[in-house]
Amino acid sequence: MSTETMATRPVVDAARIRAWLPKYGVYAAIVLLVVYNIFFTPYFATWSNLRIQLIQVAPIVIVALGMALVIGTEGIDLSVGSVMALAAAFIPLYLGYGVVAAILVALLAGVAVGLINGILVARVGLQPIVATLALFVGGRGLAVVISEGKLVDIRNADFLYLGSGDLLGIPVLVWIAALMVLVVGFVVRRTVFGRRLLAIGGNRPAAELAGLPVKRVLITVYVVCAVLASIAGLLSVARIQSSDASSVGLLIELSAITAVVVGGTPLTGGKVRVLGTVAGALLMQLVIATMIKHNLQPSTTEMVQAVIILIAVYVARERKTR
Amino acid sequence: MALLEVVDVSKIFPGVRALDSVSFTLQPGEVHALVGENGAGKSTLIKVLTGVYKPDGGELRYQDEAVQFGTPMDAQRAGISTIYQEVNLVPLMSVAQNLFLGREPRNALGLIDRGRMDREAREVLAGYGVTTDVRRQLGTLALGAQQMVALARAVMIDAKVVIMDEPTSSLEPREVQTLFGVIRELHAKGIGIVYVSHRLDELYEICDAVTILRDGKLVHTGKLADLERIKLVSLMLGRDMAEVRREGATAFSGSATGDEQAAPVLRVRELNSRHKLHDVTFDVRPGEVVGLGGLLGAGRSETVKAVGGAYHLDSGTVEVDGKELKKPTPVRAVRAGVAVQPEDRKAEGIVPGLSVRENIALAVLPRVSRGGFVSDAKIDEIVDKYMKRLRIKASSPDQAVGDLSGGNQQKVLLARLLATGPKVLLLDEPTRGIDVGAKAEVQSLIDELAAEGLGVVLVSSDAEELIEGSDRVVVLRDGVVVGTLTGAEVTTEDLMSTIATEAPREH
Amino acid sequence: KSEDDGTASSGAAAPSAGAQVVQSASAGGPTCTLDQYGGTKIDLKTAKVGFSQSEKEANPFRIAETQSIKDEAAKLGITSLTTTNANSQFNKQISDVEQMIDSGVQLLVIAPLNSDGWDSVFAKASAKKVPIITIDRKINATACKDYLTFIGSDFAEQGKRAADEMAKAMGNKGKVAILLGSPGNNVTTLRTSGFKDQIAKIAPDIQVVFEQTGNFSREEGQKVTEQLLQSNPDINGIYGENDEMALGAITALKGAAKKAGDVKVVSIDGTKGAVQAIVDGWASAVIESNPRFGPLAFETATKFFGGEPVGQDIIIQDRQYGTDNAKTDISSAY
Amino acid sequence: MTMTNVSGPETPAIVAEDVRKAERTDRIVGTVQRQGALAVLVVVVLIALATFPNFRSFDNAATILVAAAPPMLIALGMTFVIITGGIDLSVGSLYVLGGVLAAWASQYGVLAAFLLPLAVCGAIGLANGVIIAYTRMAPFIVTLAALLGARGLMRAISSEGSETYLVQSDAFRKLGNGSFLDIGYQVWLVAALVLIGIVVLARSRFGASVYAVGGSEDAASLMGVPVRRTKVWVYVLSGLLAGLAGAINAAKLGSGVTVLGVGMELDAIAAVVIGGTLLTGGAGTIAGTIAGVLLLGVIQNLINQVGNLNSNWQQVISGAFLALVVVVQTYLARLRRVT
Ligand SMILES: Nc1ncnc2c1ncn2[C@@H]1O[C@H](COP(=O)(O)OP(=O)(O)OP(=O)(O)O)[C@@H](O)[C@H]1O
Ligand SMILES: Nc1ncnc2c1ncn2[C@@H]1O[C@H](COP(=O)(O)OP(=O)(O)OP(=O)(O)O)[C@@H](O)[C@H]1O
Ligand SMILES: O[C@@H]1[C@H](O)[C@H](O)CO[C@H]1O
Ligand SMILES: [Mg+2]
Ligand SMILES: [Mg+2]
Repeated sequence: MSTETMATRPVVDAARIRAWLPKYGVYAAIVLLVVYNIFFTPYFATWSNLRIQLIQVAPIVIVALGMALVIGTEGIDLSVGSVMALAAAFIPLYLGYGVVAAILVALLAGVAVGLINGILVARVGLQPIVATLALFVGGRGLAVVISEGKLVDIRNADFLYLGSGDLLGIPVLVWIAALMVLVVGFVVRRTVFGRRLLAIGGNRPAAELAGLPVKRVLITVYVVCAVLASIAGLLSVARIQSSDASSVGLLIELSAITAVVVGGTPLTGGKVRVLGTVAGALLMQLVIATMIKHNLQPSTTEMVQAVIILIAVYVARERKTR
Repeated sequence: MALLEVVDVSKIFPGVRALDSVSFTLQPGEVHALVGENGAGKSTLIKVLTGVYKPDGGELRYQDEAVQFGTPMDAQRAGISTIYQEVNLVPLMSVAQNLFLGREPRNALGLIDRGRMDREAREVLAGYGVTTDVRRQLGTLALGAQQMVALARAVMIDAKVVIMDEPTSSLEPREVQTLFGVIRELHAKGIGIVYVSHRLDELYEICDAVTILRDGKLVHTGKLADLERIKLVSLMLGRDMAEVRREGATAFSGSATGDEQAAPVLRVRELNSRHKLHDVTFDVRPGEVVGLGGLLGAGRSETVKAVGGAYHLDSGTVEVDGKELKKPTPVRAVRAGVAVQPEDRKAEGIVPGLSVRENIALAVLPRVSRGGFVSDAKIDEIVDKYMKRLRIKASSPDQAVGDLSGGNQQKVLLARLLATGPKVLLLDEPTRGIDVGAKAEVQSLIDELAAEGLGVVLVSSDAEELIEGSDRVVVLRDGVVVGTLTGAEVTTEDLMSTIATEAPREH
Repeated sequence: KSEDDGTASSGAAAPSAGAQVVQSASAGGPTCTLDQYGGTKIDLKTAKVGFSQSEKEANPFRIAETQSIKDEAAKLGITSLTTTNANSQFNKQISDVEQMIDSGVQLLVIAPLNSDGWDSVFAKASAKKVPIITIDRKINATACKDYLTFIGSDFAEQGKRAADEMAKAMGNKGKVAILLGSPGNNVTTLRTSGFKDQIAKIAPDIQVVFEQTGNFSREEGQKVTEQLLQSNPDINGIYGENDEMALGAITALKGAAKKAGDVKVVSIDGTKGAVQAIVDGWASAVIESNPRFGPLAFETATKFFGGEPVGQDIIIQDRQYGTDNAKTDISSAY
Repeated sequence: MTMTNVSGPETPAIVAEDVRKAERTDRIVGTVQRQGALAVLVVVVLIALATFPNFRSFDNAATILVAAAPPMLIALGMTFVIITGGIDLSVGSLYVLGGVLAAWASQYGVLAAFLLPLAVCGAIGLANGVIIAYTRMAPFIVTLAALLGARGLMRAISSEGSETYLVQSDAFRKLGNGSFLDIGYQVWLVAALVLIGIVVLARSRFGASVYAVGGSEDAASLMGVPVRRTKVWVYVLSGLLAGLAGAINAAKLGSGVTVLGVGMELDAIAAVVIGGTLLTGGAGTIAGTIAGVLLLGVIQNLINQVGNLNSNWQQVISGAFLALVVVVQTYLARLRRVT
């Protein structure tokens, strides 16, 4: 824990590393992993490999962005996987009315879930984890009921373009995720909404007394998170070229929370690290990819992930003086 | 033989030397006053004595032996019992459980004997005038009663030392008398008592010895009876006695600035809130500083918050500049020109993780933005203006507010309020917990603002500050306005007598 | 054998197209009778029957399986059929089945999620002498004692046939990857060993370079294949232990800009989608695993309650789809 | 401990009339809040008894109880953790790990079949507790890592889940399927542990510490409660109970099934919350948790009774119940604060 005993070595170094690690540790870990792979994993340093990693991580990144915003308000959203399932369930039902209609309905499902979560949190005053647990449990059930549990193949080429098309040589999916990163990054840094969100997470009573529209901001945050999740849901459908409400986004809430936290956003709110979140998601994705490429099995992957999470959160933890 | 002794202890917090080689000795059977201004280091010293903090230097001796308490439990086991400044009990647990936590009576099976525990709790508490159902959640008790539970808990164990950090700050006068009764009994038993309080009368009533801290340093220790009051104050403040006599203890100019003829900028009418406020009514004219006086628990904070739309009212109206504030919420209040500085800066004021800039701009974001996007240029303009005007000391506007000193935090908070361009400013304990220099600055700022035509409501537990700072003082007791001091009546004596007059209880 | 069933499943155009046929080989195996098993004669029509489905019905295999049971029961005039779905939660399947036993079912048809872990169900069922027919996946226990009989495919044989087709498609050499089914059941185990053993035997120049689980799910099949194609761009064949994973793999192949036939895909189940993939040139062969258990299950039960001996292991014949017959036979896919 | 007998001078009572009335309302509302899940459970069961003939059988009740036994143990541990203001996401993984270990160890006898899972899962709980108590890392994250780690460990010892160890000891198997008075042994075991849990939580110093730590960590530590030790112990307890739940389930199933337990932590949390325990810590009861677990079990049972109702409705209805119960509790709690 303490490096005080290393008095003989220049203390500055230890202190500097201590200040540096929490902020940039996750990027350093990515670099390490990439370097390892470049040397030890055949065909790793290829454009097509990068492409696949980005495609696979895109839905998680999108969900994690919303999660980061929610966590920034000192909340948490367990229902994101269920939102993805709901979005997935609606797509085949409404694709007959056109791609736009189907997407709109899927997004509306997100808005609805977000409103319920937001109202339960902001107005009823439930703890976020409890409020969103209800829809975590019930939302997927509803999605499966709506889709009658069936996997439906999607053949609408326009819609599939979202999941498998390219634009300027880069997958549409990745463009969309990148766009979301930019938008969310911009929102957090540059908008009234972003500042308010951070203030609420940093000190809710203070934000209330300062006259901020706390409830409205909170509800909006949950809606944004759910809408991002429904975007991830419909993109997943487009990518897998089929809608399976029972499996899409299963356990993604844990992956998203992991990405956010590994990326240096504290669960205690008041801070959102957008790029860190992307890096957190990417790190976990690279771990999985590395394992699979070396034909290592899930047992190893999971244990390595556990260790990485612990280290990441340990170095980034808020040090209290008490 | 000294009972408890610290020699040259230091304690450093990031940015603050809270204790700077302080020594302190407590004799058996002595009631030892520990005094000093807010932030002088009293609570820190106590926490060092009781194993909450490890000192960064110095030695702790108990009954002539060097000791080191790892945890409060160790200190407690050794016979040092403490009532901390903030009531430190568990609100969700029952009164009896709080009283006995960690030393519950147990039956033959080693299980807690609930019946006996409740019975004993009832008996013990009755001795302190608390006759409530001891199975009730502690949090549902009045603050004073909670403090009595904490006291009973501290005294119940076989203590040799009892430390009390501002035990009377949430007690009613009769509860204070109960407390003094307890202290005298302890004293008679030869138990050493460390007593922290800002109330001089109390100190002179029950203490034998005194130790004065200022800015973490020991400035005086000795018999209390040998120390003149005015000398004590000047030692505490670190100012020349003559100066204290001449100028008063504060930086207020003392000249009234309000225009007697002007229409009130704030009209508060018959605020009612169950158990807390009863028909609270008063006016504030532009340029006037209206003090809210009263003891702790009088309802001053509630009044201030209610005006700011942050406290639930059963009835009553608030008018700003002649317009009624309908269905008040903080959002509407801010919009109407009401700015409230809450009492608890840390919990309700600053957002510690955000920068100075963002904290200052927080309440005016819509004004410094277009279409939801904030404009840095506009923010910089405001931030710059107020950082200069309030002389906020920060390494840069991007420094996190949580890293600033208390005084600067308070100034940032004031900057945020002023940035909203308020018509009325309500300040609840604006100088609590900030150092002397910052305190003076804040006080003269209040004067300046009033001079510029703002209506100011000032709440302060510091009687001198209230008296010297206010043009008029509205005195509250138990949520009722019991009097208003104007003109020449604005004196400490009048304040005290108004607070002390027995008013008929209406609720 | 009944010829006139099969109106059941979604895809069965010709009535007889999809019906299960028992392998003649298994006819000679050990049998079980009502006397041996214990219990009483009952009329199936008025009997309470319970069917426990294991997995969510996202997989056409599961849809066809459940539908076949329901349709056949309706056809036979069985009025009291209870069906449950455990949504892939094993403990839920156990309590689903136990609850059906409590409610007095007289025949249980179970599509088990896991091959082990049925002790408590057996204890309960045997106390009440409720015969259990397990379909599709086998339970590791004693036939005619713990349960009545197993109806299903010869999974090792399926793996072996898949290996034959794979070897043929790959020209007996190259690198192959296996997308494993979900762990813990005999289907996955046998389809893996059957395939590997046969490859080793007939095509030693084919190397199995990669094995990862895709949990019988399309999405996971796709994800794993995407990684596989990056780390092993020279892969020549992908063996999917079910069609869903293979379809996911094909999506991945398309995404990696492979052309149809670049990588040979062989899988097991016989879903419409997979057979269509053969027609489209993306897959080389599909070994059927016929999920239409209804007719055979109830026929077996009828015989059993009628006092006739029934086989302890009723192994069905599975057809096979290849480039030669995919187009014409797609109607018998489900 | 002796008491310094100090009594203050005679002072008038601080308590006024309306406060007495408030006290009574407070107690009633508090009871409803605490026993809400029980009340809902009773209502649901009564309706079910009237509506579904199959629900009425003794066997059905016994089946519900046996099926609820492992989740109950897990929720029991979770209740302790949540009352301290923590959370334990690793229990689902520890449950499946415990089952696999028990089945494997049963070749060395009944004792081994219990001891091995208890030792391993207890150790992982200990690791959780120590990290949480001494580094102040968020319980959510620490136990999330443990969720992954423990599942990885389970896969590692079972050839990625494809190897299922069979229970080798008849005595151990008997524990899983035998019964006393027609009620499964597990139910008796769980009942006994629940009773012990209730007594420990309500009547032991450790229990008092658990409430104190969750109620106010700072106050607890100033009052001399061993905060860290208490935290460590609740996670050890949670790990032990999850491992034990896995073991008794393995005894029942006769094997160390590897495909279990995904999402079980959230079910347990849901049950605890429905049972009236505050996720913020400091308040809650085991009786409530038991009612919460049974309520979820009964809902599942009833959905099956409603003939061929899509089993996915179970999720929908459970989610709705969760929301309903929690919202009502929140309003009651608010009512309480106002009085
Ligand atoms: N945990 C802490 N971290 C950082 N600084 C602290 C901490 N506790 C106290 N301080 C600082 O140490 C100094 C002494 O504080 P302390 O609470 O001991 O003062 P005090 O004399 O008790 O004041 P008061 O009369 O307001 O209670 C102050 O500047 C305070 O801000
Ligand atoms: N957290 C609390 N819990 C219970 N009662 C409280 C609490 N805070 C205040 N009270 C009670 O509310 C009443 C009014 O308190 P309030 O804080 O408004 O007093 P005040 O006049 O503002 O005093 P101060 O100068 O300390 O701010 C008192 O009876 C007090 O005991
Ligand atoms: O045999 C079947 C199928 O191949 C199916 O796709 C999944 O479950 C297995 O049991
Ligand atoms: Mg203090
Ligand atoms: Mg106040």
